[in-house]
Amino acid sequence: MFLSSALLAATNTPFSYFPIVLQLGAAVGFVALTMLATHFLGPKRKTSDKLINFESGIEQKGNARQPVAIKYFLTAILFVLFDVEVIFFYPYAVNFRGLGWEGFWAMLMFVGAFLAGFIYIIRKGALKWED
Amino acid sequence: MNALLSTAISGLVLMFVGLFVKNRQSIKYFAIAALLVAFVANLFDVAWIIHHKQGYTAYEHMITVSLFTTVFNAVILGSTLVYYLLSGSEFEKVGENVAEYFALQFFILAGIMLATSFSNLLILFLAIEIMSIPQYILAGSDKHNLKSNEASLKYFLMGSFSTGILLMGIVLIYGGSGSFDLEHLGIGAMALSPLTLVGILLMVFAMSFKVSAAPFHFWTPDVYDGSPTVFTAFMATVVKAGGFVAFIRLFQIAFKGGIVSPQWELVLEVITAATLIIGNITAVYQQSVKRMLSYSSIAQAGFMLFALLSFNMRAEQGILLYAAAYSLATIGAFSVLLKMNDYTFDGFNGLARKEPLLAFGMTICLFSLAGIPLTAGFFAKYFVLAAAVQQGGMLWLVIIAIVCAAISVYYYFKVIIAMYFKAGDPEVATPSNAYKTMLVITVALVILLGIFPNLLLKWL
Amino acid sequence: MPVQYYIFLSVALFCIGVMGVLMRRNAIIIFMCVELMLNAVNLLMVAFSKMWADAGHADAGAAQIFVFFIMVVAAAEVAVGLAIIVMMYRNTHSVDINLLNRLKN
Amino acid sequence: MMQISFDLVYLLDKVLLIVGVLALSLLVAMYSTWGERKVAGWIQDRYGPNRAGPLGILQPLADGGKLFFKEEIIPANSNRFLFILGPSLAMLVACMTSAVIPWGDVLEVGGRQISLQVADVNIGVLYIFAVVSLGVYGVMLGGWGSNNKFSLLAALRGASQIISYELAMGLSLISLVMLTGSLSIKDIVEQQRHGLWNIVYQPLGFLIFLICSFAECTRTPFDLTEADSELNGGYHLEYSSMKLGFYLFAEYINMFISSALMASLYFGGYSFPGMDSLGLSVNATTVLGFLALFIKIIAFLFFFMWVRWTLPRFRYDQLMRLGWNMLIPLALFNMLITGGLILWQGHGH
Amino acid sequence: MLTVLLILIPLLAGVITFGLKGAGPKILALLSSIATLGVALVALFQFRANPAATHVSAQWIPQLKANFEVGLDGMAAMLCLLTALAFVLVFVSIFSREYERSASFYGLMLLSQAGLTGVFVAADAMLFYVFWELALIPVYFLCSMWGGERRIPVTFKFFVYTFIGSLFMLVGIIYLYLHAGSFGYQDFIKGAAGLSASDQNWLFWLFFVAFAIKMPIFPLHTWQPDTYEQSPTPVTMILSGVMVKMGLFGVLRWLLPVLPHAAAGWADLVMILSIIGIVYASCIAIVQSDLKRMIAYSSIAHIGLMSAAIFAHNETSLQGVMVQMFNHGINIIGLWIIVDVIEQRLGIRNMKELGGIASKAPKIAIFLVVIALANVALPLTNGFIGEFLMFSGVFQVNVWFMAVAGLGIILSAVYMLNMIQRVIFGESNAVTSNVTDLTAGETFSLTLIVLLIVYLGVYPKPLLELVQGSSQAVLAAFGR
Repeated sequence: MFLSSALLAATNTPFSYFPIVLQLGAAVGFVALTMLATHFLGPKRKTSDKLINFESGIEQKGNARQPVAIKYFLTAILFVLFDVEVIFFYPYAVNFRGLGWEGFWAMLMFVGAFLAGFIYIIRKGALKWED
Repeated sequence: MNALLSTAISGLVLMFVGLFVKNRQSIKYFAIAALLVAFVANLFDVAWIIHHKQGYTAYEHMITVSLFTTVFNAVILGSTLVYYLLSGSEFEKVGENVAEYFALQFFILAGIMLATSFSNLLILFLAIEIMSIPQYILAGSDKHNLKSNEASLKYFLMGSFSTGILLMGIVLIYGGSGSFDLEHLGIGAMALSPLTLVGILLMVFAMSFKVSAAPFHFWTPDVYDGSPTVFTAFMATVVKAGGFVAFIRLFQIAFKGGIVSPQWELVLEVITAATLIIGNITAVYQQSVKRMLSYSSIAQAGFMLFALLSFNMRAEQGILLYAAAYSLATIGAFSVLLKMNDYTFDGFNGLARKEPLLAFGMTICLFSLAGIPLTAGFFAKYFVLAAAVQQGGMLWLVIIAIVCAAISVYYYFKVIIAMYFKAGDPEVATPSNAYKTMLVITVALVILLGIFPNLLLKWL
Repeated sequence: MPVQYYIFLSVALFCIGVMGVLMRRNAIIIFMCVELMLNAVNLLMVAFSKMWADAGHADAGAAQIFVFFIMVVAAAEVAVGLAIIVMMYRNTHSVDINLLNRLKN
Repeated sequence: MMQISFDLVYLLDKVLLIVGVLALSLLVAMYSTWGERKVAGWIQDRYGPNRAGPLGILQPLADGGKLFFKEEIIPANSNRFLFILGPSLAMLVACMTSAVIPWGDVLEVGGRQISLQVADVNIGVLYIFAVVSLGVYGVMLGGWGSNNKFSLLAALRGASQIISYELAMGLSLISLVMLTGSLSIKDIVEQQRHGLWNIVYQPLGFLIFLICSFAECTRTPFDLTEADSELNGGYHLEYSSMKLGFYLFAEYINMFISSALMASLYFGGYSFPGMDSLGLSVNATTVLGFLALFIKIIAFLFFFMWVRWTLPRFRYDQLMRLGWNMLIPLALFNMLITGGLILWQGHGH
Repeated sequence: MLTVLLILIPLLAGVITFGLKGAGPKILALLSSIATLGVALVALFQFRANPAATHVSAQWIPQLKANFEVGLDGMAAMLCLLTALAFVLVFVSIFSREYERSASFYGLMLLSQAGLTGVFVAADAMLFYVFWELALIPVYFLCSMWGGERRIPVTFKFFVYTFIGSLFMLVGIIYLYLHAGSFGYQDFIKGAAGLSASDQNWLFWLFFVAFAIKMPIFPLHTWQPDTYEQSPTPVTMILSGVMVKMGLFGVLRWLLPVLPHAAAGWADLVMILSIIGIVYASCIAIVQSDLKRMIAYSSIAHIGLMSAAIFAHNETSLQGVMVQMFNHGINIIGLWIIVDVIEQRLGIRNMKELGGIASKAPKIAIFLVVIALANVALPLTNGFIGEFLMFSGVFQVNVWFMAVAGLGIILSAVYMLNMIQRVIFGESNAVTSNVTDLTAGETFSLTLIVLLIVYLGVYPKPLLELVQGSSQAVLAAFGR
């Protein structure tokens, strides 16, 4: 085996993720097992009425997969952008004592840009859900 | 660098201006003012460099500003100024977000400023992306027009694809050399690792994509044709010139000389020849002037590639002049096109009788594109060809270029023939006096540069 | 692990991406393939960074910074690209790029 | 040979720990459902479950068993694969988050130190974010796969809500990271063990994090994804049997993990005041620590429930406005203040 | 300074003309052309007195070492005079006519005059090239806008031919420039001398193609008859009277002295081509029934002879060419004026439908006969001396060349006399009986031309003296 204890004890080698892989295996096993179990355990008396989608008891109309409000896409897009900006803060946060005031001012500029974009989208009404 | 900061901040400010100012006319004036500020800021840089007789580096050697950089920036900003003055009013016909359009263009300008001064591959990547991403948006800004949507999507997919290739090139070069810094790449001196070689090739391809050189040009006509015309004018001129400078900077500084040059020079020569031939021949068959101009922009790219192949002072002068001449002329031609209702050649029939000034302006611009003497385009072509002849070993390419220049006369003159020699009643928007004045100034600039290219070159 | 493994892996990923872009017809899938290409580059970037750091290069960290920038730019591209695809979808109810040949005529 | 056996022991440790943690999660989740109903009963002045076993203690088992034996219905119009994948993913994600939470300090068995943390990775906080953000797929796939209008709408709402609050959550944690200088949760807990709890330094950050946790778990008052009155049950409208169970369980497990996380990040985790001055053995301290953590978790769980039966549901626009227009700027502000103060105090802590 | 004025007057007048209305353009054009003629005459005398005084040099593009350098020598002075004279003749003879969009018409005419003059005076290759194109573009527009029915494709062909030619020349110029270090004429000669024989050989063709297209020389002549036919006649006069001289001038100024060895090496080939052209064009001219086309082909034949004489490169032939450049210009303009008159009056130019003009319009008849005879180089007309010199020059090189070229003279007599007979004499028909005689302006122009024909025919010495220096300068390059 190549898993020496020194490696396993360290927190910054690929091997420190090994237990996570183990846990993933366990979780997948659990989920799959349960899914199979419920599949075989439950009764199966399917009728076509039972298999149509629920629409509060009225006839089903059309397909559910229609274009939805653009707001949701907008939220997704904004999330992608801002999340990446947030991710940028993390390395800074970890090292920020070392970077001192200089780093702080630099980050302040970054926050400024972040806020500029933020204020812009708010003013632009990208986050208005009332209408 | 001043101009870089100035354009970037102006772009941000413009976004906010759009929130508070509803009068589109004043947004335009604001943009023009911001551009002037950037221009002046750039002049300070020029003055600084001339005074100290040397360039400078900034941001931890991320960018290097030289005289060429700043003069080129001046050309870019100047062309944009002309573009705003000529076509700035057309923005509001595309959609309601006028301020955003201006802001996006300012970001593109900031990208170009980076592209002219990068000295690190990271900045190259950023510059190219900052130039490209706003263009995807501008291409699709006519939201309800399917063609515009399509142009945008196509541009986006192709653009991001080429970005991927560019990045792979960068990372392979990094793998081979251990640095992103152009001057520390040292590829010329080092033994060539296969990583580096593949990297350079990938970068050639990616950059060819960006400047729409054949055979990576196929997206160009569709994108240029589909985009709102007023933005096509911008992407086909200023942005393209910016891309070229990045291309040239990259290959002249990083990959020049040593054992590596022959590896990519042949590839580039073939690309150049293909670009010239395909661009010109296909342009001949176009029925729409807008599409013809798109193909012609490919053809012109072929000429600009000459500057890339020949590393000498003349090539620098050539690309500078070419960028100015080509941008001015194309911007002028597009501004006339914008007044037209029908973009086909037949749509121009009889324009000379109805709007003699428009026809005259268009003619001079087309002359310049075709490289007829006494217009700026002539000396532009002259300089790049002379650079190639001086470099030597590329005479076959020069001959191809000459033949292609002759072919180009055919399709450019088709417009002139339609305007002057054919009868018709074209549908054309009545140009305002301000526009007419500006067109005359543009034409005057084209001719002035055609007679005294020195006005521009003396700065180098 | 030798750096070659990483090179092989990311070149393979990259090629899968390229082939996907060239062969698939669905705009979203093409787009995902592009992202795959970018991430292949990211992977290689980090691998090379480690390689040069082991070789004693002073600024080997630059590649890791580069990865951050690629991520940001990719995010920006995602934002713009999604917007474009949504816009397209709303007008045509399709994301098949074979429909994109109106301009040819 | 020594080497291998040694490592096999390590492996055994980990496997046992993982099984333990998973079992604990499930158990807590199960009994949370019971607890919830009890709390509801208490707050609303009624009994709550009291038939199965004393105090209805066997009720969760009965519920769970029932779900296994219900018919599994997959609507004909749905996308079968996605339909099954949705709840599986939700459950999987819920099970994965616990991997980086330190459940206690080390145990000493046979001269070996066994950490009560499955994996002490140096990016623990980021790991949590990465895994939690996968949770949105469970919601989205379920809603989309069902091909039901209510489900889809609920899923979209849910996804928007989760990703929106993730931003604020991420931002609020940055100030914490600035304070601790580490992303490892174990480190963060250890720092609190030797100093004051982070809640003292980061009250605002904690508040934001707390609110976001509610939103992330789609708990009332942010449970718009399943708003019964308008969406007939939300994204899992079409689900039945254990697949529905998974969604419900996942929610409670998330609640449990959120509580554990909040306890670890802001309330000292397994540490408690005076922990090191008791003079007990390592193992005893660890067990006590674990109990302390568990008490904190229970307290948070109770808080979750308390809120549920107290506050009304937000309107969707209010929800989004709170997330974007309030929490994000607040978190940024908190971050700047924290950074400024720390630097002003001259790198002190 | 006078040399600059020669270019500047038409240039400025041309630009101003675009903005004028009504009769303004016409008048301004005439005045400016007369003024230019005056300046040309003064410049001629200045050149006779002090050649160096005609040189003007100013910095233009220092990066390229391209200067605005102009100056006169005998040949240039003569050709400037011809240009100035030609425009006066044209403007006078069409003065009574109304052109649609006359501002553009006269403006473009004047611009092309500036370009033509510039070509003749330029002593800097870049400048030469620029003027070369400047002369072309206005003519292109003139032909395309005011020409005949097929004008658009025909003129475009003309334009593309010449443009391609000049692009080749441009490559040549670039190449030479890189070796010479500047665009100056003298530097070019020096720079080219250092080139290898093979370089000189292909450079020769780069230049020669451009000039040959302009002249035109067989087989590059195909644009010419169509263009002459379709162009408005005033433009045809300029084209055939002056513009073809650009090609000849180019060879004499920029090809022979710069690349003498290559020129000597290729001389035989060029002469053969030229002579084929003579015979070919003459034969076709005989069978033409369209007046314009016939004259166009006759022009090809004449130019062929001149080109052959140039490449004979001995003093006799060169002097003959230079003199003939002037005389041919005068004669052919005269011919065109008359053709134009006939076409304007009768609306036809098919010789089969013409006839009997002499009885109705004696003045036309007289002028036509005199000019036609000058064109076939009858002794005592101006055409004679040039052709005589050229023949003797060619004879010195190769007697067979001369013999075949001599055939051209005979053939030209055939078609010219044929034309006179068909147009002037014979029965008048329904159309030709309506012919009216010349207007005052036309009479003036034609009288002037006839006077020159006779004067230079009887007393060619001033012309010969004028070009002597130029021909010697060319010969000097060959070491003779």
